[in-house]
Amino acid sequence: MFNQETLDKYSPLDNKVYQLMDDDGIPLSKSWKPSISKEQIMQAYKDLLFERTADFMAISYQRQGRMFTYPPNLGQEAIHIAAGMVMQENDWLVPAFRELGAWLAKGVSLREIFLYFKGNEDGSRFEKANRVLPVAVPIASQLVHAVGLGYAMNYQQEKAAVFAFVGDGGTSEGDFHEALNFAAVWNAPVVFIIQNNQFAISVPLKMQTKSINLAIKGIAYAVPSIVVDGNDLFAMQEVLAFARKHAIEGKGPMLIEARTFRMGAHTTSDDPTKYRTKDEEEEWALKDPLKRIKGYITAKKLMDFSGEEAMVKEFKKKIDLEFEAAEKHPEYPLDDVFAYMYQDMPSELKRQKNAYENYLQNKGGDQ
Amino acid sequence: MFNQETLDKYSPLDNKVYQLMDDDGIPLSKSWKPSISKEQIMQAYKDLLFERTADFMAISYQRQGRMFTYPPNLGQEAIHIAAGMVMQENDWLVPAFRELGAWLAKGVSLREIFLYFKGNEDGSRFEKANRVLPVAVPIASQLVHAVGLGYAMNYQQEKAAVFAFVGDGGTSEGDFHEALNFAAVWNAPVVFIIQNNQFAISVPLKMQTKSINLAIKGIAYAVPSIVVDGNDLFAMQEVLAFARKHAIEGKGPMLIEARTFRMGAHTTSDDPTKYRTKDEEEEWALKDPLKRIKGYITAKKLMDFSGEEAMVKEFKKKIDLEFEAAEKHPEYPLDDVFAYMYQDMPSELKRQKNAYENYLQNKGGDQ
Amino acid sequence: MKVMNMVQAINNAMDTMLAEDKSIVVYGEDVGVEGGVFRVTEGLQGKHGAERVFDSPLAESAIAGTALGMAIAGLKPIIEMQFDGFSYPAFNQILSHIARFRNRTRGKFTVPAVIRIPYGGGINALEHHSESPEAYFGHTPGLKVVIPSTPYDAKGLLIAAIEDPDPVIFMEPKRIYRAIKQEVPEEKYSIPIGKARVVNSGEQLTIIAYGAMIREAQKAIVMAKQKGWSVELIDLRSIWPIDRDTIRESVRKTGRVLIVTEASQSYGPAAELISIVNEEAFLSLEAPPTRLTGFDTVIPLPLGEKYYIISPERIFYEIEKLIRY
Amino acid sequence: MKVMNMVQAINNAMDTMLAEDKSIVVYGEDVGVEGGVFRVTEGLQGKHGAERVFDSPLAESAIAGTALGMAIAGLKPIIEMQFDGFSYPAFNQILSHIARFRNRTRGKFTVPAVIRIPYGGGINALEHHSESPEAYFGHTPGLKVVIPSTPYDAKGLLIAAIEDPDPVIFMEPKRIYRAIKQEVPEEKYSIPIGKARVVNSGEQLTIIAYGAMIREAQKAIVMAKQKGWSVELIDLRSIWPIDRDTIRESVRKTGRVLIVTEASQSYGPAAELISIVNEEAFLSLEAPPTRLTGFDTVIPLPLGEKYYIISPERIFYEIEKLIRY
Ligand SMILES: Cc1ncc(C[n+]2csc(CCOP(=O)(O)OP(=O)(O)O)c2C)c(N)n1
Ligand SMILES: Cc1ncc(C[n+]2csc(CCOP(=O)(O)OP(=O)(O)O)c2C)c(N)n1
Ligand SMILES: [Mg+2]
Ligand SMILES: [Mg+2]
Repeated sequence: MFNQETLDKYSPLDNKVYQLMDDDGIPLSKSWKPSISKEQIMQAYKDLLFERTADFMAISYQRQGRMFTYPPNLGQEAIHIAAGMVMQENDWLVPAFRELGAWLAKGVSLREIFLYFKGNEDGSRFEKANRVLPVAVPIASQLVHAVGLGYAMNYQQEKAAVFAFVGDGGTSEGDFHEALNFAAVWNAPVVFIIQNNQFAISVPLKMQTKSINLAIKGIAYAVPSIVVDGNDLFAMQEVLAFARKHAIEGKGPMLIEARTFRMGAHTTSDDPTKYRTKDEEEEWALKDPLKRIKGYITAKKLMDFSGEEAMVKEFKKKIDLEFEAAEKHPEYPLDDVFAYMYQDMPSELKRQKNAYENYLQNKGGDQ
Repeated sequence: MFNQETLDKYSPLDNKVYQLMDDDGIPLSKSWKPSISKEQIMQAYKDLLFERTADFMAISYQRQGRMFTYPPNLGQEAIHIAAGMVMQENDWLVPAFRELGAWLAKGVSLREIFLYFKGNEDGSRFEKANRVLPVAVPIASQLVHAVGLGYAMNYQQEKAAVFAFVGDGGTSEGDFHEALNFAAVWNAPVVFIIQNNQFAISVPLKMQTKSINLAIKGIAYAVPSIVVDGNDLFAMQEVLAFARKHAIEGKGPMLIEARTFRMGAHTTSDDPTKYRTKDEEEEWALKDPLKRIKGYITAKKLMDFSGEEAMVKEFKKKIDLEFEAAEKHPEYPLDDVFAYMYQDMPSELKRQKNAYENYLQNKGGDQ
Repeated sequence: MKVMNMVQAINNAMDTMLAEDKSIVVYGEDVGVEGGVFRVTEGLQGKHGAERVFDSPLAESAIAGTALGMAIAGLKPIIEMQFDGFSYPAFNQILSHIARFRNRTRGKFTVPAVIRIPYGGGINALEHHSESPEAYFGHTPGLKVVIPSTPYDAKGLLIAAIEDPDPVIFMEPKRIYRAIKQEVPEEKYSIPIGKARVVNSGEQLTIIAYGAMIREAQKAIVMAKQKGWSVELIDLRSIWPIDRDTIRESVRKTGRVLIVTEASQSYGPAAELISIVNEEAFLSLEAPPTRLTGFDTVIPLPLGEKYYIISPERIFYEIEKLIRY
Repeated sequence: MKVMNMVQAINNAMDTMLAEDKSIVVYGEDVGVEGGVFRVTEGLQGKHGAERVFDSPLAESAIAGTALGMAIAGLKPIIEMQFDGFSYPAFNQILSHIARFRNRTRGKFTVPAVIRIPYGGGINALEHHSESPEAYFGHTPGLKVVIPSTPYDAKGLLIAAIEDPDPVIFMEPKRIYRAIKQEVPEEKYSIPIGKARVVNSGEQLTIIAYGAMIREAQKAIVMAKQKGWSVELIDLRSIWPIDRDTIRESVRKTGRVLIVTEASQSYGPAAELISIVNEEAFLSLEAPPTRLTGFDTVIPLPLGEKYYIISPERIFYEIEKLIRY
């Protein structure tokens, strides 16, 4: 199991990837045993399958014109599911925008996620989820928020960690740098997770940075850092669990590069064939995180997958219900444009709202 | 002499300082020989003494109320003089604001520097100096300019390097990160020099970052980096000369942490006794770069210093002349507020200028 | 002549200038291989090489700041901010440096760079993809700020921006990127920066607008015409400098003025235009100069956007109020 | 009552609130040990501890962004941007996040942070140390922007800002930090944000100003009084929201209005005020509402600053023109 000793021996300069299973889900070491129970493994498999199903459905809703832009998670789910297993109720989740499974694990409903991507801020209210920040669109800007949360956890003497996500592209932004540095200086309990999916829209990693990996960037701040196989659910789970412990024990931030691949498009308006090869895609398909966890389960004979089709059907029904609930969400009222800008609506906003209402009232039938 | 092999063997992770002389100017290794001539050493000593004298004079002009804020260079001069020796006519100098000797070496006149700190933009026109950017006040923002210059040097196939300065505090800004990363990806011929003078105004280095040194930050970008004794003129000269060669040979950027100490105040409006101890100051006084180069010269019997007083007198006269020239600079005309905003003054600016001129004309005698 | 939409016209302008002037480089996020998320730079890398048209790492402050360095060294960078809302990380570089280097160095160093920014709402986008930040730039001395409303203008103004010796913020109303098709000459031409265009001449009221609002205003004017009202429409084209002459002439004639901008109201672009109207035509005013603008709110996500974005109906409603004043 | 200058009043406000509310933290560059470059936070670290009053690394984007995180977690951060010109690197965090988190999350997460910014010219400073960026903030939905002109107001407004459930940009006219001394209560009091103050009542003309310009306007009004002219002076105090009621009432009475701001002209704060005057009192106007502002130039270095900064004489000159209109 990943522990302090493993970390102490690890250096990102060696450019090694922390990995527990091979591409087929067979453990690399005979002596290794999962640190999670069989039930948890089965649950993780189901959650991953659910995320993937929801993701596919989302894309198809989008294609049907029932939703706007949507960023697919395909291929990166193990990271999200592992984070979901590790995060506790009082931990904070600070997402970028491609962490579907992690949001769900924290209690965000699919209905809300769909609602958000349909274009309604109500989808970011997260009625039942605590301590989840909304999608952060401006790349890397969320990382400094995470550090502020971390400072507050220390200040309030709460034993809680902050899980902050960013993409490989995001590591180029100034806010990435400032966040890591502040987190280190403040000893903030933040677990930074880079989802290195090899691309920032069309820009490949090698045009993003010259460094041999992204975990290496932690050295600049004296933040312990590690490259993990992001498609290896076990490896991710172990490292994240360790990082959480590290954080809440007052040992400060960690930086985790989860190496993965965006198997789908950047968003539903993107066409990856413009900038990457089929070969590359096929190579990474071999490392599909779902395939790998299924390989493990099969090898260990934990279950057979005869029920999978039925389960997916079940999932789809549930997902459809959530989507329909999002579609049935009340019409966006004019009020909502103004109501949430400030706690008490300033008279200037009332004035502007009134003017609009007067227009609506007076424009009559002919326009 | 510092060469590729020295660099290859060096790792900032070891936290070693590249240093050639001890605190008294005695070479640390018997086999080491300066790579610059005696004449150059003597000239460097004189330049350093000149910088220091000009700096003291500047502070006294400021105290006399003849100049506004001024940032003293005391203790950091070896870095500037070494850079001055290394930079060639076609190299670019991208200063922060505490590099007096380097500006002078590139041909900026003291008159201009005084004029600038007296509060006139004319001081940044640099009439005889080529390829020197003006003082950059917003911390670290200049570093990305340097990278743009570097890109242009590559694009135009010029064999020229860009020498870009920043302080220890400046390494915390996002622009530091973005600049280093862009420089690496673009293989830009930029020599980044961090003047680590231990403080950012009142904030000590240990509150600025948790990393053991600042050169280490180069690892994040695969930019070769090194900690150099910034008060050791020889060490600085060797490393900078190497970095320039590295750059113009197409090997890309380097990052040099010049470890030094700001012996004076942050600016003439700062009082360091509020935030640092006498002990600290006295410890660093032992490493005074002027003292050390004089120690070397004395040990090697290159000259005696009997003429120093006369030389300083000479310097003072010259400096006074430059200052007086700055004081005699024509009064700031109204035109200059408007004339340089655009190449052709837009009619809107003409209108605003006219309105002001009308006011001047019409206000009459009684107001 | 070839018929082009605005994307094609802008692409063509860059293509034309890249071919003519070797000092021009084009870069930003995804502008190289991908040809830009709106395909505005499509094909340019293939034609002019990856040293001249290329992807940068994902960092707007550096994109802007390096452009300044390049410009000082004699290049003419055209950079892209991928969306309006992502120009904010570059503000310090734009406001503190790009806008000021000429003045700071008394003309020794200049920054003939162009910063392209697709802007504005109406495309059903995520947050930060629908902003109208032109007032921030307009309030920043040292910049010129240009916004075309047609493919023809887009090409001519972009070429003028590229040839301008000073930095130009070139804002592209993404909502009409592909909405208007027009004959656009394939050869080089330019339209002077700072000159407004009278789109429609009229007698009773002046509408001042720019960008995507021109098309909406035109629709409203058709409606007004049915009522027998004669409305003049000025396309500002340049947000700074502003063509006071054209505004003055028009408002002195009509006595009534309506400013239409998508940007939010307080301290927004419309306020400046109202001030200019007061300064230039106070005595001619027969009704209060009026502004129809975005609210002082964040522009809502797609499902709420309809309230925020100004429709021809709302413009017509204000026209009517002003005419009947 | 104790006599305080503005630095002392602001310090006292923070001291008072730090003592009362353990969720308040104060940080920024040099605000801890040093007590701030203007000594505004002097003594606070000693009194309230280094966990509550502290120096941060040198990075404005992170200073602002971490404040958002803290605020969401229940703290009340008061952060300092060391000078006006150094708030620009924090723009993305302020504009895209701090101003919007409440709206984005439909009220779930709120940002009761205060961003203190010493601003404005007149102190013979280097470049970037004399800026008036209030219009950038005023144009940003989701922020409140407050500017005091006296020690008394400074304390009362800062306490209101700290207690405000939404983010407040608190801009401090550094030029008058120590210029005005006034009796200031040592106990807690607050002044509502959004309410202007009539500094001087008069009949013939209304001057609207704020910050350091109030004192200059007062001097001009003394000059005007000698001519027998009666001038009303409104201290806006709050840049957003703007107190339309006070403006309306005054301009309807006087019919003449002069706006005085140090910020540059185009798309600047004065334009908004002129628009409001048009909207609220068009029919009462007897002369064109006029603005006296900084130029559309970078504020010059100290030796040229005299041209840019508005003197009582220039205000008087405009008063005279308006009165004689
Ligand atoms: C500040 C900023 N600049 C540009 C964009 C436009 N944009 C959206 S996603 C993206 C690429 C992000 O790449 P990465 O960080 O690797 O995350 P991924 O999409 O691969 O998950 C870009 C450039 C943005 N959202 N924010
Ligand atoms: C963006 C920005 N923030 C704040 C300041 C104010 N300031 C001027 S110098 C300074 C400290 C700089 O420290 P360092 O980089 O170590 O350089 P040094 O002064 O020690 O040479 C600060 C905070 C500034 N000039 N620019
Ligand atoms: Mg990516
Ligand atoms: Mg320093």
